[in-house]
Amino acid sequence: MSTATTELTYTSDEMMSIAAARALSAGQRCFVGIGLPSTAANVARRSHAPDLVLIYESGALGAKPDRLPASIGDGILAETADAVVSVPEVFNYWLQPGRIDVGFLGAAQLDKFGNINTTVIGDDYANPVVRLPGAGGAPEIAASCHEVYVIVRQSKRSFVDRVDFVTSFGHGRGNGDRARLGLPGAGPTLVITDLGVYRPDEHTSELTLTALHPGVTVEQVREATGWQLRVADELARTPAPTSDELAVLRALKEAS
Amino acid sequence: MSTATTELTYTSDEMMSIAAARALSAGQRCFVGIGLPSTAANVARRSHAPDLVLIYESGALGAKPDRLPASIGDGILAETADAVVSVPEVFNYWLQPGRIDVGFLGAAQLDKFGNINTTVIGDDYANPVVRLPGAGGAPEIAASCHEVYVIVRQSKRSFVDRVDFVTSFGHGRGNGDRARLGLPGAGPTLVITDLGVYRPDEHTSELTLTALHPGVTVEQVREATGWQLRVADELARTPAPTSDELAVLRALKEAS
Amino acid sequence: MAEIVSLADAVAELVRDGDVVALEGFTHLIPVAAGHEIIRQRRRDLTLVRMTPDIVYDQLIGAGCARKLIFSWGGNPGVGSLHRFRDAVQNGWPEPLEIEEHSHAGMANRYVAGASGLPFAVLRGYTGTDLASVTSTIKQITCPFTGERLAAVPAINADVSIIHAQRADRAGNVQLWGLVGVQKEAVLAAKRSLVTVEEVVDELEPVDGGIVLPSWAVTRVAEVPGGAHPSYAQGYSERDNGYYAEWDPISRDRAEFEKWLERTRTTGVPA
Amino acid sequence: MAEIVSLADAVAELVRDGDVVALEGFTHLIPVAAGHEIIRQRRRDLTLVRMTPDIVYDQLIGAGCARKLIFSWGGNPGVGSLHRFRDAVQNGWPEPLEIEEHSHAGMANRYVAGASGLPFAVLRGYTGTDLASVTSTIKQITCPFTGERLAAVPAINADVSIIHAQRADRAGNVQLWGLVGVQKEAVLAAKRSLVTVEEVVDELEPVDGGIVLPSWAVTRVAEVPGGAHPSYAQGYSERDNGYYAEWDPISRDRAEFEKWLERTRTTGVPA
Repeated sequence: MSTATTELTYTSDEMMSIAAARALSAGQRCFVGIGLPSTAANVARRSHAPDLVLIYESGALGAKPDRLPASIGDGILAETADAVVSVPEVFNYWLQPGRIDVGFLGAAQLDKFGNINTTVIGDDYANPVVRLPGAGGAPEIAASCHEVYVIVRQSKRSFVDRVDFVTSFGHGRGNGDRARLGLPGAGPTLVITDLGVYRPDEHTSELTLTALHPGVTVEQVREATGWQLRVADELARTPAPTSDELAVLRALKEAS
Repeated sequence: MSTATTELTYTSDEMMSIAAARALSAGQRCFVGIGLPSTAANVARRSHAPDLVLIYESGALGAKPDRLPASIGDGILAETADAVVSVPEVFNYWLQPGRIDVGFLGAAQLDKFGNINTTVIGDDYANPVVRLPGAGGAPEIAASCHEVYVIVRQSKRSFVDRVDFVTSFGHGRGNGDRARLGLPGAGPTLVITDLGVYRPDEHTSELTLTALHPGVTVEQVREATGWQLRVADELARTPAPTSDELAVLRALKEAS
Repeated sequence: MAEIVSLADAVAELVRDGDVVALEGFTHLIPVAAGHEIIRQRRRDLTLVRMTPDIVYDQLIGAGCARKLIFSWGGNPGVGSLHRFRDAVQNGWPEPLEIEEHSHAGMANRYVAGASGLPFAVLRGYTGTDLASVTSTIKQITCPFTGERLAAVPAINADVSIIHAQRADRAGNVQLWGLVGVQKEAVLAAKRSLVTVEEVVDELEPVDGGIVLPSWAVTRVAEVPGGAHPSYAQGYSERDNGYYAEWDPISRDRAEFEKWLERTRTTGVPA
Repeated sequence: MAEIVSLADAVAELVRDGDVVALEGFTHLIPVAAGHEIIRQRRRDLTLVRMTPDIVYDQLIGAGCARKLIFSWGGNPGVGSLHRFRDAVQNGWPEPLEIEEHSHAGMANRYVAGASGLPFAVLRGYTGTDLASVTSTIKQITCPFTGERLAAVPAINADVSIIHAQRADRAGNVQLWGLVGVQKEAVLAAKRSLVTVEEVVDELEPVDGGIVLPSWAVTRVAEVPGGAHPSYAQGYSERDNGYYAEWDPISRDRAEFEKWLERTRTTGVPA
């Protein structure tokens, strides 16, 4: 799908990546998965947040790749990092104690309370309809980072009322579930899709549409959401990608 | 004290170090403390056991110093080691799982069951007669190495019936105490002093004199022992240091 | 001391039917050639352990070498799913695959416990997730000082761990650098170990960020240049991204896969 | 991000009366100059933590800065005893010193737990020794999988940890090499941290066996050439063995020590 503005043509994936990049602030420490999160984080680092600290679970602290890494173990991560540590160390010394500001996660299913499923589709774990890759670093990223940003392509299949399997805990069933479990971080505070932006309601923790990307309607969003979606009173409109942002994103992709 | 043989003059400390060096075999992995153990291990490595693997608790695995290190943190250990690791790693990954053949320890007090005290002299821990340095790595070296060799200058003060404080567990009160506690290593299998050599009795684990150094009498040994000493039926005589052994030992000391 | 032998001899000697086998390498330095040799030698009933089972585990599973998989993330990095893995889990083809599933933090700590000679490790993990309800090797433990409840996971002590490294010297000391993942822990945790290396050299010159596994901590070393292909070996070879993409259609189709398997078994040269 | 300040400012800001303070450096890279600055600023009631309290802790104790010592080995390496430490323990001079005594393995794991954000660590330790009977921070814990009993020790999370390193860059990233001891863990475990360095450089060139502490994991950096004297800084300075020997007669005699203390306090230059 591509959307035309007055001047620029860009895809909804590009809008999503750029919206996610904008959410990152200068100086933040960001724990990044490969794929959409890595793309967004690297766009941010190469535009408005040059001192963003990228941490990859493969052990690269402060990686500064000049192209998108092909995998979590891409050599460019080690070569450009401030420090390279073992995998046990990255989880135990750096993630677990709460040293990371933002955990950037993807999802196969995301539910209305920000819980993430990357394990199985279907109700029976032993006989899944679809076997997904599994947890990776996500459960502890979701638990320990100060905040979690989720980036996911939105559809009724991915945006569900309740995930089939809680791989990574978001807000549980809402209303203080995280605090009850003693989880240190704030959990998913921001969800960015190819259609819009969502934040948990401050009282119920239910994900609420807070911004629409250019050209997207609330109707379209509702059709791509598997629950009765709440919409913020003041619904914002995401500014379209600037030519600078698109240039950075496309240069990164081309270099890869 | 110095002892004359037909040709060579050497001190009882030199005899002790050389006797201890001889106890180490080629290819063994040896966890070495600074002082007498380090001297003995380095003499062994530079004479009959060139592939002896020296491990220092400061994190040097396979150190090959060409002089005696001045401290456990001497730079020559890191510079000549096969691998340098952190202090937590040396204890957790290398010592604790039982990868080390011989733990070489000193002692302020050693008792008739090979228990070691390096903590306090006197019965009241809170108000000690003499405050000693403390445990260091010894308790876990004594627990986890396959065998423990103790090297100590012998006197009624150091060779006692029962240590004032068990810093490092030897054979407890004997008779299977180690097995009862689930300790993996065999504990002290050899004690070398400036007077002779001791081994635990195979039934009672009580230290028994098995060899006298040149010129030393059983009488002298009894006078320097704080318990009713048992003497092996076949009491050996330690061969005097050879000129080669003395040359290696003195070259190491001079280089330091 | 690690003896230097051929890959075929090392696998024949160290990997036995029914063993718990860990091939580690976190996207970098994956011991793929050793995995193919296990396929060629037709090992069976293996419990395969790996944080990130990817193509080589897809191949081992498809070839029927495994009865169980212990893992934390299984996928074709940058491409998508592992279809042989999926087929085994969803359809029991070529045979059923039992799975024991953790998070990366849990798996990493299981290796740390194994390397440390401890029966278990403690972490802040799994809280609120469904993993603890489907995985019996996730339990809780109480801090004896604060009363806080934490997760506990048992040590992994594989019968044999296999890794790929850049270099060894003739005495069998192993050197690796770059992203070193959990390889040291995997080797130290195992009863036996095999390290395939890009080359055997006279002397291990120090390398930035390099670590050395002393010869006496390794069982066997085999010189296998390119033994990590299609993953990469920093300083020696690049990642073959095309291979990962090309694996997808092979893996999706049982017949295509069986052709691959036949080729791999007969030629002795990994496709 | 670590701010680069003077040693006096860093100590004034970071070290407060009553704090738990860890100065680490396992015989190598001991932050002695920082210890002397604590003496000059007349801090009181500190709980001093260190695996191997040696001369600088003897000095801090003799100067009356400490009310408690948490440690595993206290001596003058290669020389003998710490007489100010002994005088405090045996005679309460200049004031009583409470002690909390562990083994190296226990202390190292307490820092590891602290750095890992865990309340405790598990180890095979202390079995059969009298340490567990005199130290309340040694407890037992049962493995939830095997039923085995092991030792547990609580995390150390100092108010401030101080280490000495070879270099920092202008952004405050810290680099150290050689025997790196438990310094990374001590810094990561602490609420605040100070790293004194031999020099501040434009760029941290990689060094064999070097580790880097990112600026964002450190509170303050101070450039203090020779700040580890009389211990050594690999690549910069040798160990001053004479100082260790000369300390013995000073430490043995209260009057001699007080002269040393007066000199240290007034000149601003460590004797």
